[in-house]
This record gives sequence, C-alpha cells and structure tokens, in this order.
Amino acid sequence: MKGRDCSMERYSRQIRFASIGENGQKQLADSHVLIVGAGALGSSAAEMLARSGVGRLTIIDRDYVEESNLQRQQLYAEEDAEMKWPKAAAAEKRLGQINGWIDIQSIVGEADPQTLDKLAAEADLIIDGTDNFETRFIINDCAYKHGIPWIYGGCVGSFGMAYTMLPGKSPCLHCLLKRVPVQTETCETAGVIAPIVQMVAAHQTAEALKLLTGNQDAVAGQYRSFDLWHNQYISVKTDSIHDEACLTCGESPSYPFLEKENAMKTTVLCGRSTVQVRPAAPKELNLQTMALQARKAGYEISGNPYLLSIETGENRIVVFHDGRALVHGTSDEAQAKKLYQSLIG
Amino acid sequence: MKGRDCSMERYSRQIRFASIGENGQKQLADSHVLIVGAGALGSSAAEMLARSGVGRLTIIDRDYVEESNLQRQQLYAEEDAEMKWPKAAAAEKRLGQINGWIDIQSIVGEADPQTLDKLAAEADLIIDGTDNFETRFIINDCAYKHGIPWIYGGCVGSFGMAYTMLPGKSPCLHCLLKRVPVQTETCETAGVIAPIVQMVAAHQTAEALKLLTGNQDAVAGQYRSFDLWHNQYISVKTDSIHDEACLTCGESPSYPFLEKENAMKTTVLCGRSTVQVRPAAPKELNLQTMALQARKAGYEISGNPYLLSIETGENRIVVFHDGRALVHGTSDEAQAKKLYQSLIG
Amino acid sequence: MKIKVLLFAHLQEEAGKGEVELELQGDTVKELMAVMEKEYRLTRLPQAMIAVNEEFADEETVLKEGDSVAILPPVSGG
Amino acid sequence: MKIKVLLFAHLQEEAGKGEVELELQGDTVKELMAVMEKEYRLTRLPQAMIAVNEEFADEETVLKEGDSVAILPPVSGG
Repeated sequence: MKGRDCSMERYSRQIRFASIGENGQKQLADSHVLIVGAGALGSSAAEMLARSGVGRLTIIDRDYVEESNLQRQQLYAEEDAEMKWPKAAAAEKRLGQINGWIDIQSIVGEADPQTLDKLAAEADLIIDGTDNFETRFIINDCAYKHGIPWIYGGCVGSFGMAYTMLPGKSPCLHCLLKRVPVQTETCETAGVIAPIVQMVAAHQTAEALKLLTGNQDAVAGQYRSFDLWHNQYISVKTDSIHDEACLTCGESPSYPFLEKENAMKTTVLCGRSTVQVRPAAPKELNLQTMALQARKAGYEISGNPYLLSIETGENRIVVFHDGRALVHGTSDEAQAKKLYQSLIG
Repeated sequence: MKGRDCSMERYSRQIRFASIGENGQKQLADSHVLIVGAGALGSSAAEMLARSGVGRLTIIDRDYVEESNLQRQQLYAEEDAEMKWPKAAAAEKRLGQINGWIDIQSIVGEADPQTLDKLAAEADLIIDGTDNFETRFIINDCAYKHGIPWIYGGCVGSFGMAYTMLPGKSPCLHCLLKRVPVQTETCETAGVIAPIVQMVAAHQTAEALKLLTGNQDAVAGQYRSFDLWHNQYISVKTDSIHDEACLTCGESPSYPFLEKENAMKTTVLCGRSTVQVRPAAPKELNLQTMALQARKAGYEISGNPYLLSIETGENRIVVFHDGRALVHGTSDEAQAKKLYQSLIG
Repeated sequence: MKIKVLLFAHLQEEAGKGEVELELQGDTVKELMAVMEKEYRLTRLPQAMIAVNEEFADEETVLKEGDSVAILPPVSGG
Repeated sequence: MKIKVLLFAHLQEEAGKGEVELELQGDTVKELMAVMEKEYRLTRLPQAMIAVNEEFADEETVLKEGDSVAILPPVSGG
C-alpha cells in the first residue's frame, strides 16, 4: 500500500492517541473510503481522512466549483471557482498537495445506482457528502447490500446531524425516516454557516476513524443532532426503530433504490430548452411553504393554485403539486436535476 | 473596507441564514479578529472566518510548519513542511488563495504580553488558537482590559472544550480554573485526532459569527466540553464561578499576566548549548506522572527522585519538581520554551 | 399532563423558540403533533422524526407526565 | 448516597470507563474527590474543574442523592 511507505512521523500525534496507535495507523493505510459528494461535508471529511493517512480515497461528485461554494467548502480556492473546475478534480488536486502518499481517485459524474453499486463493492466504508435524499437512499441500499458501514450527515442553517449505520446491527435510513422526505430545507433555501459543516463532518470522520481502526465498540449507536447557533445538542437511541419488513435492512431485503424505476427521471423537451423532472414516486408538495422558502431565499416567484414558478436568474422552474417540475432555460438534464434537488431537497 | 468590495454572491448561502442576513454580512466585512496561534485550532478558525468574509484577520504564531502538523492543521500542505515555512506566513498564503478580498496580517513571533496588549487594542474579538495556558492567561488579561470578547478552545486526544468570555458579563479564565494548571495533557504527550480539532473550532467560530453580527443573545453562556471518541457532550453553567476578587474580571482588576515578572523566563547558559526555563511561579510537578506520559509518547526517560530527564531526539530536557527545566542541545530560547510547553502544558 | 417539546431547525424558527412547555389533553405523540401544528403553525411535521426522552418514537407512542419530546426535521443540505 | 460521576480525558482512561456510579460516605465534593483519587487512582485531580448537575461547583459544594458530577481536566492542546 502506498500509504505505508511514507514517514510515520507525520502521523505521530495520531499514533500517540492510544485507541489508534501504530496498529491503527497501519489499518488506516490499508483502508479504502468512498466519499459520495464533494460539497461542504464531503470536502471536509475528505481532507481529514487524507490528513489522517487513509490509504485510498474515492471521491465522486457531479458538480463544478462555484463562487457561492467558497464560503464553506474547504478544499476549494478562488481559482477553482473562476475556472469552474469540477469539484472531484479540484478536491483531488488539493488533497494531493496535502498528502501525496495516499491514492486518491476522483470521479466527475452522477452517483447513480449502477455507479455506486460498483464503487461500494470495493470500499470499506462510505461517507455521505451528498445534498439530497435521493442519493442517500441509493447509498443506503448499496451499503446494506455489500455489508459495509455508511455514515449519514446533513446540515442546513446552523443545524446538523450525523448517524452511523452498520449493516446487520443498525436500523437503516428507511427505518429512521419511515418515508422519503418530500420537501426539506436545503442550503439553497435556508442558507448554511461554515461551522455546522465542520461539526457534522467531525462527527462523521471520528466515526470513520473508529471503524477503520477496529474500534467498532466506540461507535455511537445514537443519532446525534445539534444546532450551533441555538446551542442545542441531542443524542437519540435508535434501537426501537428497526423494521423487520424494511426492504433495505429487514429480513428479505430487495434494495428498492437500486431499481431503475425508483429513480428520479428527467426528459429533455425538444426544441424548448426545457427539462422535465419527475420524482421517483409522486410527492404531495405544499406549494405555499415552498413559495415562502423561495421568496426568503431571494427569488422572484409567481403562480396559481396548480403550480409555482420560481425565477432563479438563469432558469425558471415550474413545480406542480405532485412533485413534477419543468426547468426552463436549459437542455442539460444533470443541471435540471441539480436545481430541482437544491430547491426541493 | 476591502471586504465590502467583492461580489456578495460568494456569501449568498450565509446571507440566507436569517440571523446573519445582508446586514450581518456587512458587519462581518467591517470586523477585525485576532487569532493567537496558527496551529490546529487557529488554522481551522482562520479558514472559516476568511471564508465567511470577516474583513480583517490578524494571525500571530511563533512556530514553523513541521511534518507532524499535517495530520490536523488544515491550512498547511506538504510543501510548507518541507520548506519549514513559518505558520503565520503559510496561513496567510493559503488564506489569500481562499479569499483575496479580505485583509490578512500575519505576525511571525511570540505572543508576549506587550505584543498582545497592542494587538488586542485594535481587534473586535480574540480567538484562542494557542497550545499552552501561559499564553491563554495573557489573552485573558488583554481581553478584559480592552473589553473585547475572547473565545477559549482546547483539545487533546478526542477531548475538547470551548468557552466564550464576554468582559463585564462572563466569569474569566481565572475564575474557571481557580489556579493556573501546573501540568496538563498536551498533543505532544497524549496525541490528538483531527475531528476533535474541527469540533472545537466549529464551536469557537460559530460564537465568533454571533458576536460579530450583533447576535450576542445567541452566545452560549455555558462551558461546553465533549469527547468525539467516547461520545460525551456536556454543557456547564458558569454563573456561580465569578469571583469578585478576581484580578482579571473582579472589582479591582490588575491584569497580573501582563506584568513582566509573571512571565515564564528563559536564560541561555553560556557555552553549554543549554537553555534554562523557569515558570512564572514555582510549580509542584508530579514527576512520576510526567515520566509515564513521556514514555507513552515514545521518549527515552531516565531520572532520580530529584529530576526527570526526557530524551526527545534533538534535545534532552531535564525537569525539576518546582517546574524549572534545562533544555540541552539548543541555545534558542524560543525553541526551549516551546519544547517545555509542549511537554508540560 | 405537562410535556416539554424541543424544536429544531425550521420548526424552531416557526415557533419562535426552541423549547416549549405545554399542558397536553390526550396522551399520544399524534395528539401532541396535532396541538403543535395548530398552536404553533408548524409546517412539514408529518415527515419529522420524533424522539421521546432521547429515544425514537412514532405517532402511537404513549406519553406520560414530564416527558421530553424532540421534533427533528430531516434536512437535505451537505 | 448514590452519586453518578462522569469522567473526561485522561481520567476516563485511568478509570477505564467514562461513567461511574458510587455510594458516597460523606456529602461534599471534597469527599467524593478523595474517594475517586483513592479507588480509581486518578491523577491531577486537584486542578480539574468540577460540575454538579451541569453547574460549576467547588470542593465545599454539598451533594445530594442522585447528583451527577462531571470531572473535567484542563488540557493545553490546540
């Protein structure tokens, strides 16, 4: 392993931490972590893991660096935003300057079921750095299918949460959420401050270090949630929520989010510079709440009892009650999907 | 202010956070934060504050980047360690790539009472990024003397704490600790993992953002302490500990740590390549505990009932019960002081 | 009976505070949620996670005097 | 009386656990510290901060049945 060749002096402070030690450091060098999403959480976790000497990191992200990312996405500098560099590639570049002794593989692309299924099969652990629940449910299925742990994280405003899932032991994301959230707060709609990103990523990364160094006993079984602005911290036991009939972690799993028909669908509407986005299952959106959120976020809105139209500057997105949306001003399906998820979750 | 000229788009997600908003963003641009120490906590806080758009940052640090810093000190890359670049200068370089629209002043030097007193007079707030209590008590006096808030942070292993002190309102560090700790755990002796650094810095930086944007009501009055490996989090009320007779925050303050005679003293012993270090007040060290710590950290130790000798490779340090020490193998007083603090706290 | 309710994220903003003490008529989480929705005009409650005394619960969970209920909305950001 | 003691940092390592329940003879923090020092061989206790039920306390603080005492050592790292 490449990770083993370099001087151990650089990890000396981590080796002195008794629960890791020299043995744990070697285990880290032999580990392979998959990071899905290289936004705020993903880039913070990736940097900590690279500094800690995890031997192999695979980072997948579909996005490029934008000016508005710089306020909290720590691997990126102004130059990356000016050049609209893909996040995964920009992350690999900076991580290489930080630790040239580890293997970093960056993938610029969509974390769809097929791709993640393949990547998960080769990883020891998955870190959630995504910004939407569609991808999280795909990760959830991949992790339980391949029997590897994954660590969920999320944040918005000054509020965040982290939860570690160990297949065969922990209730999964389905059990936790019961149903797929139809409409959540996003960083686009409610904003976000840098410290909550670091706090969530700190929880995720500490859990990863425990798992990779054979300290499974130290893993928090609890779902932890906190608000740094309002000074709240809660740790919730999850034992009671496991559902035997769960299609991901129950007795007869079918991993539903790996099926194509359960994915969000996009179609380019010919000659109109418009993409139609359709959620996997019909939603029941509250357009009024959504209109308020969008207005608070500074967008022009208009609409009628059947639809809500949001003007983002570059695009206009028209959303219907059942979750269907038309994204005008683009023929790029990936961009339309991204805009949809950034506004609706 | 330089901070105001740039595009507000880069701060859009922070402006959408309702408690900051456009007004808060302008206040950040007009703010000046002094960061004392650019190690793990200092560099993490500095990066978040720079990304957040704080208009002016002053960073003081006496040290240069070493290989063993890379595991957790996020502003630095391998190149900085190879070149033994001073931390303050390396921090300024990286922060400039991250946000070229703010003023960053780096000072390569000792945070002594005279220097800090002058710097504090010009700052709106001080962030503690130091690794020793001697400097923290100097910061404490400077902050209360000039009536500006300071935010204490510390970490070792997987354990950390943060506490915000508002002169005129909060009990100070003296009231909190009663006496100056004689012998504490350091990252040198007990190791440290990257996530706890981020968690402490996240608490410090969130508090800084509240104070700089006029959200003093949201500041946590509590002393917060946590362990990410052992899943502990505690928030302790501090109202009861204020001491009216306190020489820093009591009724007749004298700011004792700004007096020269209360500082640690170093003397070069002529022709012996040895520096003598003397703590401000005599300590009562437990040499046995210290010997155990040093051995755990991987050093050769020897000694007798009167003294403990620790071989660090480059230096040999001989410590006596009363806290006095001889650092052999150097004539550099700053280096000797640094080694002393890294082993004894 | 008296119930303490902790509100997180947008719910806190909507209620104007992070902690509420109320006198509940009825004894299930479902009844509590109905009160919260009506009196504090909280939105998107049905998709929130509910914890009673720091353990996850569901709508049928029966509450008792002095329980502490936390309402945690899922958020997508990352 | 029964007291719950939470140990942090090196104290946790020395005791081998982060939480201890004990039957205290006596009723002050000082007496509790003497027991902790003797039975769990904790070092550097005199410089640690003590919190009783999440409020800072000192050696003279009087304890009562069921109190939760946290012992927080100062650490220098940063």
